[in-house]
Amino acid sequence: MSDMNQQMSAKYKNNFLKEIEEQAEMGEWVKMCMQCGVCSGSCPTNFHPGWEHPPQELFMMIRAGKRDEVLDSQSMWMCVSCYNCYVRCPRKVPITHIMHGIAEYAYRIGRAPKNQPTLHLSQTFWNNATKTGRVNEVQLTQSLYFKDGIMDGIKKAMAMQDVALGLVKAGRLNVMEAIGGGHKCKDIKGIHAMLAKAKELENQRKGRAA
Amino acid sequence: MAKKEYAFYPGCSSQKGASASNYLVSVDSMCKTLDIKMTEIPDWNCCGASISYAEAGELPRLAMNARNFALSEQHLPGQDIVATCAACWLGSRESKERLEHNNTLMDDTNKALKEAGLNLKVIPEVRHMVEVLIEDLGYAELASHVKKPLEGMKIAGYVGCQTNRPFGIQGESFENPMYLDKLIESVGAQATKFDQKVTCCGGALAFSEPDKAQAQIKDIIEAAYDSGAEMLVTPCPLCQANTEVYQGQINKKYGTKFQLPVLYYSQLMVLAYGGSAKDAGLNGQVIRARRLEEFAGK
Amino acid sequence: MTSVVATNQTILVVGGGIAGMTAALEAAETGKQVVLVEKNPYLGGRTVQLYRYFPKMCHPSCGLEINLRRLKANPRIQVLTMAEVTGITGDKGNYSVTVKLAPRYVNESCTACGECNKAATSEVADAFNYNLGKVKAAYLPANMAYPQRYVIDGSVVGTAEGEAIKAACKYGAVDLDMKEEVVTLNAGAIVWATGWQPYDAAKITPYRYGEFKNVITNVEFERLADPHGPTGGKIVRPSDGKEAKNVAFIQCAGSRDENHLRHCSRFCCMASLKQTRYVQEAYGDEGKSTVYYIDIRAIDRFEDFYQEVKANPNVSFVKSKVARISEDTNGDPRLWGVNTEGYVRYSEPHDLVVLAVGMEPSVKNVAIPAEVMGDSSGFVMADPSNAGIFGAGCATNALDVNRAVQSATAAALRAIQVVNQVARAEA
Amino acid sequence: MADKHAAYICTGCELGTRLDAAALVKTATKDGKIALVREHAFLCSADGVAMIKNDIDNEAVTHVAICACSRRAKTEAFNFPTVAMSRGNLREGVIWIRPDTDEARETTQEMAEDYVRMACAEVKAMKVPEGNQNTGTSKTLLVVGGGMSGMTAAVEASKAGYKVVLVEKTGALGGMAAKLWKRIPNREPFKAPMDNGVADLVAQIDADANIKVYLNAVVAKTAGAPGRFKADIAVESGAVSTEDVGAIIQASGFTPYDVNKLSHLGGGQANVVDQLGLEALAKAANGGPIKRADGKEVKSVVFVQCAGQRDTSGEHLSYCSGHCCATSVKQAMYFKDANPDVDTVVLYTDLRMPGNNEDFYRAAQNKGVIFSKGVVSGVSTSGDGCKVQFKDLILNEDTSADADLVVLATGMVPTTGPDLDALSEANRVAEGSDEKAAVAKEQVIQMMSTSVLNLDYRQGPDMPQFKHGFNDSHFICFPYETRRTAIYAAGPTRRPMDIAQATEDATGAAMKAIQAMENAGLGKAAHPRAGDLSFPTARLEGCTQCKRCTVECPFGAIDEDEKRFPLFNESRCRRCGTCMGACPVRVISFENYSVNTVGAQIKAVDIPDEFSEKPRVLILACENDAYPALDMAGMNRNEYDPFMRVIPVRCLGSVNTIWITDALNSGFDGVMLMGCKHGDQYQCHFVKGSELGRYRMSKVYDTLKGMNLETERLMDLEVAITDVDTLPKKINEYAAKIQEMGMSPFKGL
Repeated sequence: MSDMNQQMSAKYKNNFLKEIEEQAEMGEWVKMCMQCGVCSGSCPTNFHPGWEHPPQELFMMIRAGKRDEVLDSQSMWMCVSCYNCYVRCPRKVPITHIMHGIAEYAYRIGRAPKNQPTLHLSQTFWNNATKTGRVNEVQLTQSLYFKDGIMDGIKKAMAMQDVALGLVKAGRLNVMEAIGGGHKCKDIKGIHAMLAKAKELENQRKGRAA
Repeated sequence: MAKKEYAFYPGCSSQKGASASNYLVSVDSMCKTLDIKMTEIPDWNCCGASISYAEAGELPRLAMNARNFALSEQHLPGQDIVATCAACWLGSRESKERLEHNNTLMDDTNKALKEAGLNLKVIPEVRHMVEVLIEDLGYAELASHVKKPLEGMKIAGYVGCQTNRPFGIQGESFENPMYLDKLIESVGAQATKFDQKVTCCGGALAFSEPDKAQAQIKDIIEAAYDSGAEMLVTPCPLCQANTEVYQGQINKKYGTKFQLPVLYYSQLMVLAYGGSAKDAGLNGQVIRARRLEEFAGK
Repeated sequence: MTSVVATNQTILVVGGGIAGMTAALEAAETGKQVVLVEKNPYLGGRTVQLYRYFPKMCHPSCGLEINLRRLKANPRIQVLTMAEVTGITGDKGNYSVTVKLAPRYVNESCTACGECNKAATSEVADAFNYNLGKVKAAYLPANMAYPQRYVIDGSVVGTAEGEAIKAACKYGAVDLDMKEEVVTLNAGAIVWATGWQPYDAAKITPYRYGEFKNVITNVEFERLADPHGPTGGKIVRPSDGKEAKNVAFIQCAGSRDENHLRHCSRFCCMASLKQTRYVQEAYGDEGKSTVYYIDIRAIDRFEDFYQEVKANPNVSFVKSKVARISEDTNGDPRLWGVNTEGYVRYSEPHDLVVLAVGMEPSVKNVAIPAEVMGDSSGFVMADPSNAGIFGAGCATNALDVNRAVQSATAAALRAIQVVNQVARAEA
Repeated sequence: MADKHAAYICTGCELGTRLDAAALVKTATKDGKIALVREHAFLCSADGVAMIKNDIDNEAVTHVAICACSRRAKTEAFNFPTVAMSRGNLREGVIWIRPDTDEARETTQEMAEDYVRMACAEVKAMKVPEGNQNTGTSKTLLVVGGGMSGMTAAVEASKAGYKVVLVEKTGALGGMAAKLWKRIPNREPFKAPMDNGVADLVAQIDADANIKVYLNAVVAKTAGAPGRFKADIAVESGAVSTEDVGAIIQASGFTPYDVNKLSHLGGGQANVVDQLGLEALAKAANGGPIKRADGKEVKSVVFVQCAGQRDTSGEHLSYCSGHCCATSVKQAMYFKDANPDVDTVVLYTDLRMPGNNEDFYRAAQNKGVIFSKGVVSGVSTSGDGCKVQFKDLILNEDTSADADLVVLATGMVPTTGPDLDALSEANRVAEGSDEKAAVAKEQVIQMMSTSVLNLDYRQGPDMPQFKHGFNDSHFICFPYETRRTAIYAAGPTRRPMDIAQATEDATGAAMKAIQAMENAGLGKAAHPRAGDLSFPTARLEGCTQCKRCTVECPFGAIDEDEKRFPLFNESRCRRCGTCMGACPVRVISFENYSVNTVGAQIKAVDIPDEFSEKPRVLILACENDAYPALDMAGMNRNEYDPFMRVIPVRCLGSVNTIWITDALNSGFDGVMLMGCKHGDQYQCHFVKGSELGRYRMSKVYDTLKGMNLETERLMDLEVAITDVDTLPKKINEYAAKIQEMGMSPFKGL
C-alpha cells in the first residue's frame, strides 16, 4: 500500500464519507443518496452480468465506513459512462461522475485493483492523447493489446485482427501512425505545461502531496 | 457568404485516417449542400473523453477543454462550437457547465491555461452537429434538399448514450428520443420501431471489458434486425465503431450471423442530397452498405 | 344570463371537489352566504373518480351523497359549474371576482330524462373516466353528477345532430345558443380549493407511459376497478383485454424526485396498498401484486392497513425504484431494477403496471389571478400577504381526502373570520 | 290552521305515456283521500312549481304529495319549506326499473298506484317541524387543553368573534410544544428547524379579552347540551367556577410512550433518551453543543425510529405516530447545526416525510445526517456510551454503531380519558357485592380520575374512543364527526400528528364548534342531518322506562330524569331515529318521521289476494346509501321485480319492529331491510344505527316463528351506495325465493 493511502487514512481517521466528499470528484453528493436503487437498476453493465456493488450500495458502504471494501472494489471501474443513472436519479446525484471520482481516487492513492483493465485503458488513453494533444488510435490500440506482455498482446491482436484489418481496409486505421506519423497539436509544449500546472493545482486543492 | 458559420471541433476520431474519418467526409459534403460553414478551431486538442477520468483527474481534463474554448473565442469569436463526435460534445459541454458554475475551478483552469499562453473569459455555446441541423435549420429545411429520397429503406436509428444523456437534444426524452427517426424520415427512408435505440454500446469498455460490451452490442444488433432494419444509423463515432467492428467477434462467440451495415446520419443525408458514394464516405464502411452503394450508383 | 347574489359578506369557494364542497358547506351551515365555483359540469372533483377510499375500502359516493344532500338542503349556497375564476381585484373584505361560465347547452329545465342522450349519435372522450372510454355527445358525466343535468358537447352545436338532440328534449332544456358568459361578483373572502392533477406520467420517460398500453396510472386504475368505469369493473389490460392478474405498482412515479415533483405526494403509498386489494378482490389468490417502493409511507393509523396488506401472501414488496420498463412481445411490461435490500437484480414481467403518480397542485397550471404565496412545489402557502384568500385541501399540500377535508374546514373558519369582521364593521 | 292536503301527479319524463295518469289521479283522490289532486305535464317546470306555490299561498294547502321523480331529483324545484311534503317516486322507482312492455304494463301501473297511495298516506301523517324551543344560546367555546392545538382553537375562534374559555391542567400554556427547542418547519424554506411558536401564541392569548384562561385547572363536570353546557372548572386551589358554554373542543394532547417499557432498546439507560428527553438537552444547550445528562458533550448520536411503534408483537404501539421521522430529522439538525462534526445516524425502516417534509429530509442529508435503513435489535451500554446493534437492510448484514447518546423515537399515547366500554363493564361488575366488585370499584375510581371532560351524560364521562385510544372520526369524508354533539377533538388526542397538522386540525375543530353553537341556538341538527328542525318527542305517559332509547342512542343525547324517564337533550340529538326504532311501546316520534308516517305507508299498499300470484315485498331502505343505489339503478334502467314497495328510512336504526310485524300481518309476503355495513368498518352515518337495527331485527325472527312464518320472509341486506347493478339482482333473487315459498297465509285477514 502506498504512502498516500496511509496518509489519507490517517487524515480522515474513521470518516470515510468525509474522505470521499473531499477527495473524490463530486463526492460531496454521496450523502444525498436515499437508497432508491434506480441507479443500480439503470446500469447496463449491471445486467451483463453484474457488479459486485452497484452505485447505491457503494454509497451505503461509504456511509458505513467500509473503506477497504470500497477502494479495493472493481465495481466503479465497470462504469461505461452511459449516464442512465445520472439522468434518472431522483436526487440529481451525478452518479456517473462519482463512480469516476471514486475510481480515480482509489487509483491515486494506490488502491486500485491490480491490472484493472479499465484503469489501464484510462492511463493509456490519457497518456496517448496528451502526448501530442490528440489521440493516436494505432498506438493506443497497440499499447492496449500489449499491456500484459508481448505474447498476450499477440494473442489478443490475433483474435482482433479481423477487427483491425477491417478498419485498415476501410481506411479508418492508419498504420503510419504506429511509427510516429499521425495527427498532433502544434503547441505540444504549451499543453504539457498547462497540464502540469493543472495537476499541481488539483493536488494542492485536495491536500495531496505531489 | 454561408448561411451559418460555426467553429468546428472535429475531434480525434474524425481526422484523416482515423476511425471516424468517413464521418468527417460525409459531414463535409452535407455542410456544403446545406450551406453551413464550419471553420476548424486552430490547433484544437483532445477532449479527454469520459474514459480518461482515472488518469487525468478533474482539472487537467477541464484544462484541455478550456484550451479549445479559449482558442475558439480567440480565433472565431462569437461562433458556437460544433462537435460531430458525441464524446467531444459531451466533454466540452460538461466542462463548460462546471466552469461556469464553479469559480474556484474557473480560476484554477485559467491559471493552467496561462501556461499555454491562453486566457478564458467567455465560454462559447457547445453544440452537436445534430443540434445545428434540427434547431438552426429544421427538418423541413433538411428535407427540402433531398433529391433522391431513400425510399423503401428500413433503418434503425441508434441514438446511444452521449448525444442523449445527460444533456440530450432539446425536447427529446432520454428513453425514446425521436430526432434520429425524424432525420431518417426526412431523407425518405423508414425508421423502424427499434427498442434498443438508447442502449449503451459499452463505450470505451469495449476495449477493457470486451465481454460485457459485446453482450450489449449483441442486444442492439439483434433488436435492429428484429425491427426489420437493414442498416443502423448513429450520430456517435464510438457507437458506430463498436456496433460495426465487433459484429464478427460476436458472430464467433454467439454463433450469430450479423452483417448489419452501420452508418452515420450524415452519410444518409449526403446520398439523399444526390452525393456520390465517395462523398458519403461509403468506402469507409467495414461492413459494406451494399444497398446504399447501389443507390448511390444509380 | 346567470345571476349571482353576492355581497362583501359572501364567501367565494373556488373548486367544487371534496375540499371546496366542505368549505362551502361548513360556512353555509354556519349561516354564511357562499358561492361555489366549479370547473367541471359536476361537483365532487377527483374523489368521485375513485372507486374506494383507503383504509376503510368504502365508497366516495357515500360521502358525496351526504354532502349533496347537505347542499340541496341549504339555500345559502349558489353553485356555478363549468365556471372558472378569471380575475380577482380588490382586497380582503371586498373582492370583485370575474367568473367565466362555459356553455353547458342545457338549462335548468333539464329533468335528466336522458332523451337527448338517445338522440345523440357522435361520441366524445369520456373525461370522467380519464378518457379511457367514450360517451355520447349529450351525456350525464356520472350517476352521481350534480347538478343532475345533462351536458352537450360543443362539437355538435350547429350540426344536424345538435338539432336532433334539441328536438328530442320535450322540456326546452337544450339551448344550443348558449354562449360563454362572464359574471362579476362580490366576495369578502375567497377559499381557493382547486385541488390537484395527477402528475403527467408521460414525463417519467423510463416508464414509457403513453407508449406501452399496459402501463397505466393509479387514477386510471381506479376507473378500471369501478363497476361503472370503462371496463365495467373488470381489471383487464388495455392492450388486449387480458385479465391482469399480475400487477406491479410503482411508487413515487414522479414524486420525491428532483426531476419531477420535489415533494412526497403522501397519498400514493396508501392508494397502491388499497389497489392491491382490488386485485385480490377481482382474482382471489390468483391475483398477485408487487409494490416497488422507496419507503412505505403508511402514516399514523394507516399503518394497520399496511400491516394487513403485508400479511397477504399475494402481495409482495420490493424496495426499489424501478429503473425502466421494457415491453415483451406478448405485451407484458417488464420491469428492470435492483431490490436494494440485499442487492437483488430483477427483470420481472407483469400483466399490468400501475404508476403511482403523484399530486401536482392545479394552481401550478391554472394560476390564481391574484398575488398569493406558493411554495417550491406550487402549493398555496398560508401567509398574511394572501389577505382574504385562503388555500384549502390539495391546493395547499399533498393531502389524503381526510386531511383535505380538515384543511377545508379550517379554511372555512378563516374565511368566516373575514366576513364576520366585515359584518361587525358594517353593523 | 286546518290541514289541507294536495297531491300532484306529473306526466312528464314518459310518466304520462307509461302510466295511466287518470287512474293515478283517481287513486290519490279515492284511496289517498286527498281533496286537491292535480295533474301536470311538466311539474318541475316554472309553471308546475308556480301552480303548487299558488295552491299553498291561495288555497291554504299545508300538505303536498309530489308524485313524480325521486326525492333526490329536482330538489331545487320542489322546495316548499312551509309545508309538509312527501315524494312518490314514480320515475326512478317505477317506470325506469320496469320494462316498457304490454305484459309489464299492469304490474307497473299497480306499483305506481301504490306509490301514490303511500305518498298520500305519508304526507297526511306528517307535520312541518317547528323547531325545538328548548335551546341554549351560549356562544362561548370551551377549550380543554392549553397546548398548541388548544391555544390555536382559542385564538382562531376569537378571531371569528367568539368568546373562549381555555382550561389548562398545568401552570402554564404551551403544552408539549413548549418543551420543544424548535419545531419542524411548516413553510418554505424546509431547510432548518424553526421557532416553536409558543411564546407568540401565548402573547396573543394574553392580549385577547375574548379568551379567559384557567391554569392549573381541570373540567370537573360538564352538564347540559350544545348551546347550554355548564362546565365546572376546578382550580388546584380548590375553587370551582361554572362557565356557560355552547360547544367544547377537547385538545387534551398526548403523553410520550413510556420509554422504560423499551428496555430492549436501552430504555431506562443513562445515555438513552426519548425525543422529548433530547428536546430538554437541546433547550439546555441553547444552540451550543448538546451535552448529556452527565455533562459530556455528545459527539455521536444514533436515532432509533419506530421505537415501540409499528409493533406487530402486540406488546407496544401498533400504529405510527407520523411526526417522529421529521422530529428525528429536526433533532439531528440540532447537532449538525451546532457542530457539523457530530456523527448523526438515523436508523429507520421507512422514512416517512410527507409533502415538503421531503425537502427537510434532503436538507438533513445535505447537512451530513446519515440515514440507514435498518432494524435495531438492541441497545447496550458500551464504554462511556452505547452500542446500537442493528441489521443493515441495505448492506444485508448485522452490524452495530457506537454512540454517546441514543434517541428513541417513541410514539404518542393520546390523553382521551377512560374507554367507555371498559368503564361500563367495570361499573357493571362493581354493582355486585363480591371481591370482584370491590376491585372493580377501585377500577372505576381510577378510570374516572383520568376523565378529561367529566360529562354528566348517562353514556359516560368522555367521548367514545375510536382506535388505539384516539378520538378520531371513523369517516373519511367527515373527519370531525364525534359521537358527542358539539364536542370536537383536536390535535394528537384525535390522531398522532405534528404541530403543523395540529394547528390546522384545531382551526377546523373551532369551525365545527362554532357551527354547532350557532345551530344549537336555532334548534337545528348537526351533521349529517344538518339544519334538520325535527326532533324526537316522547309520550311519557306510555313509557315503560325500559331504557332502550337511552342505552341505544349513538350520540348520548338521552339521559334519565329523577323518575327514570328518558330526558331528551334535543341539541345533542342527530335525528337518526334510533330511539324511535328502539322503543317497544312506540311513544317516540318526530314531527315529519314517525312510526305512523312509515306505518301509514305500509298500510296504504294494496295487497292482492293470495290467488293473484302478485306478492308484495316491503323494502325499508336506508336513505343515505341503499335508497340512492336504488335510484341510480333506475337511472341506469336496471330492472327489478314489480312487487317491491320501497320506503326510505333515516337509518336502519330507526326501524321499529312493529313495521315488520304489521307488514307481515297485513299480508306482505316478505320484508327486505337495506342498511349500511356495520362492525369495525361500519358505514352507518349514525355510527351504531345499522348495527342496532340489525340486532333488533334478529329478535323479529322469533316473532316470525311465533306467527308460523318462514324466517326467510325477513331479509336483511347490507347495501353500499355503489351496488347499483348488484342490488336489482339481489332483489330479483329474493323475489324468486318468495315465489318459491309461496304467498303469505296472512293475506286478507
